[in-house]
Amino acid sequence: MSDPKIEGYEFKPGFSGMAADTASDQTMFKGVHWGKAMMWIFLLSDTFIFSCFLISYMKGRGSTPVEWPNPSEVFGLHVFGVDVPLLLIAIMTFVLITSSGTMALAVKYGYEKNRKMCGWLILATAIGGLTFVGMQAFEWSKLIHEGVRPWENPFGAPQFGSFFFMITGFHGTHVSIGVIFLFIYAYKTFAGHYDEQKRGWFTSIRGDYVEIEILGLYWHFVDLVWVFIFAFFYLW
Amino acid sequence: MSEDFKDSKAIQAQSSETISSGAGSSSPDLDYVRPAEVGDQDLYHGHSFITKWVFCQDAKVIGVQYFCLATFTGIIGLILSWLMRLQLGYPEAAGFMTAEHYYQFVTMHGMIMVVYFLTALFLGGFGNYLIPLMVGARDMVFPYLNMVSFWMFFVAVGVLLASFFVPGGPTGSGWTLYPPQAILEGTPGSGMGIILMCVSLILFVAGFTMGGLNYLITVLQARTRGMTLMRMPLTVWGIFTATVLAMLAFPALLVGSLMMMLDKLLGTSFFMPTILKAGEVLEYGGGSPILFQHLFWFFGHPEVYIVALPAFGIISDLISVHSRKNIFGYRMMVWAIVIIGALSFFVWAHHMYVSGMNPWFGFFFATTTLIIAVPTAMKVYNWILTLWRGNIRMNTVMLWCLGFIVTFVNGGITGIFLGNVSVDVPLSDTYFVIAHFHMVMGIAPLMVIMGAVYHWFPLVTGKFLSEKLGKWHFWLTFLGAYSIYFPMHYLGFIGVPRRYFEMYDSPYMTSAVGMNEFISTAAFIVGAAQFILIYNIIKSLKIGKAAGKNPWQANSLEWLTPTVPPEHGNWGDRLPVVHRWAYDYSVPGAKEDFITQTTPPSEVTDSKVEKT
Amino acid sequence: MHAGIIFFLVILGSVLFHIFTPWYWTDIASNWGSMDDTITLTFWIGGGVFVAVCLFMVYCVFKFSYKEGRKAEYKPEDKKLERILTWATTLGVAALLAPGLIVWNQYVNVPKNALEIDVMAWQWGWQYRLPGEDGKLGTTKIVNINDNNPFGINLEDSNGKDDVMIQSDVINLKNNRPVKILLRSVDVLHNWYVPQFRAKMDAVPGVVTYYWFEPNKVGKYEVLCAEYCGVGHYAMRGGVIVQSEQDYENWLQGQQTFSELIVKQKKIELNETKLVKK
Amino acid sequence: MDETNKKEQTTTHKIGIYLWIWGLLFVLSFFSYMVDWYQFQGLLRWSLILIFMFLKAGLIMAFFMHLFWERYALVNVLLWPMTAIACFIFLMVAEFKYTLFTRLFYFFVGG
Repeated sequence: MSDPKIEGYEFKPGFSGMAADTASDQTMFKGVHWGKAMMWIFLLSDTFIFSCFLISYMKGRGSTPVEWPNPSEVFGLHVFGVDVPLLLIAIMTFVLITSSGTMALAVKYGYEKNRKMCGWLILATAIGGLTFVGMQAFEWSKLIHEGVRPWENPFGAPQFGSFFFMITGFHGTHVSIGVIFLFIYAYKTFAGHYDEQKRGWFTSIRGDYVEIEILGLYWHFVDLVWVFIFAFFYLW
Repeated sequence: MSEDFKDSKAIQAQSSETISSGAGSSSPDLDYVRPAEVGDQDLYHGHSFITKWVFCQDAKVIGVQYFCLATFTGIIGLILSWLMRLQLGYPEAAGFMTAEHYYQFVTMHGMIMVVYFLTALFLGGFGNYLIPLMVGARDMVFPYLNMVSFWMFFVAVGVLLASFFVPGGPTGSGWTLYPPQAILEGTPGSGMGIILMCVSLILFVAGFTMGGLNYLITVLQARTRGMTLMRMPLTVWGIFTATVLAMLAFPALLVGSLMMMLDKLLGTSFFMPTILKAGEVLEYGGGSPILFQHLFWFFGHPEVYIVALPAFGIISDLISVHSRKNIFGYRMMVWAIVIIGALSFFVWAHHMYVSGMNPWFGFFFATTTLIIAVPTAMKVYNWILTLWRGNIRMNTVMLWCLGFIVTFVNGGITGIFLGNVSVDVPLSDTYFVIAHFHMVMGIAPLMVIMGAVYHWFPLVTGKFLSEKLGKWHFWLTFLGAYSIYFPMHYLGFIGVPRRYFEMYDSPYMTSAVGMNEFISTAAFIVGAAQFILIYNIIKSLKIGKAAGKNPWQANSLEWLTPTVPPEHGNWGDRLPVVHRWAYDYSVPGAKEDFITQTTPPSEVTDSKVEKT
Repeated sequence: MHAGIIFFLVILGSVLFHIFTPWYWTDIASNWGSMDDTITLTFWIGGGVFVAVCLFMVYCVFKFSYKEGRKAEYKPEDKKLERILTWATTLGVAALLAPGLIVWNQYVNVPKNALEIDVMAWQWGWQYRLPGEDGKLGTTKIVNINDNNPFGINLEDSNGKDDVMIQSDVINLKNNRPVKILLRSVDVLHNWYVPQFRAKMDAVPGVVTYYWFEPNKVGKYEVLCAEYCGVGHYAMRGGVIVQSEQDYENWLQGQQTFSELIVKQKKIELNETKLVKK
Repeated sequence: MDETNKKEQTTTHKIGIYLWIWGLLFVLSFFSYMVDWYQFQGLLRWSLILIFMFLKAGLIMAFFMHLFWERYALVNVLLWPMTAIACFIFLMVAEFKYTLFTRLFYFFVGG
């Protein structure tokens, strides 16, 4: 967020600020909560995981002489007698973006210590995520029904199925973990754990609304990854 | 629960102080350090045996746990290497060993030593113990996560060792686990063995990520007052940069393992092209084995530096302390560590010059690889220039340092052979490679580990290790290891390929039988010599000389705790305040030949300190 | 003191070992003498640095061993010295890199007149295929491989008909004629490596890799597999016979082409069916 | 862990900015869907996909994840490692082209 005030330390903007922050004592990321910094670094590491997946996908798709199925057709839906390309994926994208928006607002209200609003928004995010996972399950079952398997694919290169299930599966796992935590955090918000700084169940860390932002970072990251998967897997 | 946190209030008082602890000094301005940004960390203090020693959240205990478990797996790796050398040197005595066994031992030895021994020991062991102490933190920033990290590592080791007992035994695909052979019949342990290996690696990566986040955030966000990045001891820099590499490189290993597991279990074809096996075409097709190699080495090369950089850092500190001289060119050393770390992500395919990848990559990777040689060479120069005009204590620690310099320079130079693309062609996949990487990332880091053990043992236990035993240990290890790996390069020149179970019928190989016997004998001695250390530790714990505070007259914070060995929370009531870098040794004008990091400038006004 | 002496002896021993070693590379039998030259160059520069650094270290041990009351020099940095060392190292590294890249450039660019040889690797053995009179190898597919078509040549590819098939692990080469080794594998990674030729490359299933060399010494050589390929790796040998043009032609005459093989197989099959009918 | 920051309560951003970004994301997603709907092909398709993708990713990171308001120290730490990924991508493009070439040449085309 905007620069905090730190006693005895003058904030400089831009790159000179970066140099000053880096050269200063105690902290490099001024005013950034430990947990938030940790989540950022974790997301960086996770980015490398997804990058490796997508790079493998690129290499696999690029080097197979067998024809790659047209995703626009494979993922199309037949509704009301019309073939709509990528309809389900489009809806999934909108659902995930919606939940990302509610999460961003939840973070905002969390910092404003608006317990009710924050809790409801987290709950909405969780439900959005759940919807996404549900739709993904539907999509998987549809493809499996059509004969796509991790090891084979009636539409062309067998790698299509392999990469599809692996990458969306890994992303779906991220979403599911996120949903579980969103529900827990929604409960903790409503129960007022962040207002009264109640200690965490396992970690015994004092509760604080910054945890909402940390979870928010994770959730936005899941959305971010979907943006890339949507572009590279479904549109390309 | 509440009494577990009882100290926290007392400790918190310090965050409201604004002026440094140099009370009563003549000029407070000189000693001014700006106040703490963040309140004091409140720690969970365990009371029961379990919370204190088993599921412990104290980074120091976790460090020791990591150290012990890594050493345990390391001993298994050592025994495996004995068995391999027995086969290579005295095949008639190793009649019980089949080729399957041999390849399983090769694989497990490699994987254990690189990942489960060296990485875990340097980052998990030394990192956990030293980072909070050296940057002046009370503990790692997330002690609970840190504890889970160790227990994940524990499970990973368990899964790895379990693979010795499954049908088919552990995987025998070489530590690089190259598909297709890793998951096909014809390679030992291609069933359960390789699956357990992949599972174990994934667990290790997950566990390590938890620990790694802790190390990074502790260094970045939890330093004490006055501790800037450029005042940190190089040990912290080395471990920190290595952790950054680990966080960014392990994902590739995780992805590679996962995809290989899917190839094995679900029959996907990520890495599997069409394969004809025993006259039958398998149900794979279209995959690319080279993709795995890229993923593996995208992890594997940074992994080399994950092992090397902490060693670089630690050795710098040891040399500096024991030659009573500041490390020469500290800033250059820091930048060299950072540049080596950054470049290590752009050189991975120098392991793949003859792998059949796009041949034009050779130009790119040879260039980037040799660029890395420059900062590495600068580090070597700075180590020996630190010795120059020093006041060198020739104790066991220093011997290990000197041994490190010899073996590291030797291994570094042979690295230039292998990194330079066309020089690599005749030498790759021969014993030259084995000799090279054992010298540079086996023996050299081992020298550092040993030096570090002798150096920090008084801190951890309050007792000195026996110098006499230490010298025996050093000379047997150094001379033995050098005589294993130095002649081994020449086996590579002859052209003896690696991973050969036996090849005594080849015409030029017969000339090297004697050498193999010699190497094996040396290997047995070196391995046995390591038990001197274990004996030394046990003996010194019982009847060792008491060390007292700061026995080496070092400057860095870990020696300046109120109690030795440091307690949970490290610093008692009050966090230390840092006024200078960790290398103010033999400053002209100072009374003693060291000025600790916490000494305020007003106390040493006479000394001519150049860098702070 | 003793430590310094022992370290000195280790350095001295290393140098002496290198000078007097009976174990050194085998006599070269191909055009890749330039690789040996780059190794030698690296040896001189690298070995020089190794000896210099270690001797400097030993000198420091002798000269600056601990003396009570002596104070070490205090000099955090020496910009000039560091700059000189950086540039000197950079120069040295560049001097090593440049010839390496030049040789690699030769290695990846195959001369026009090179004879192509298809080396097919499997667990655990080799077999070879030469282009016939058209000078072109036929395309292959692993799924085509059977007893009648041991190389999996595509039957519709006319280039493959006259390919010479050598179902043996020994291949004959013409002296002083560059060969382009095309490597393929039907199962796992392998590497066709003759120490005397210096060159090597992995055989990777699913793709075809290549390298080239020019044998220049008549003789018989052992082929080793240099990439780990399962339990039989150490026993996966082959052979190369480098011979004069005349001997080579004689040998080549005795080999079978793919179409001959098919004809022969058909005859056998016909005979078999006749036998069955009888 | 209890970081009783002496800094003042962080000021939050106006709700308008979130709604704006939210709306933009919907619009961009709709556009990228339209790329498929109208079946643009070739270079146009790729560049449109990439532009929309990076715009969306940038908006999420900059505003939803607050990177726009973070200090450069954090932003740079997060973005520089991407050069390693970029290098990996770049080289793997060269690699898959080479693999595909040898496969087509030696297994299909010949000559």
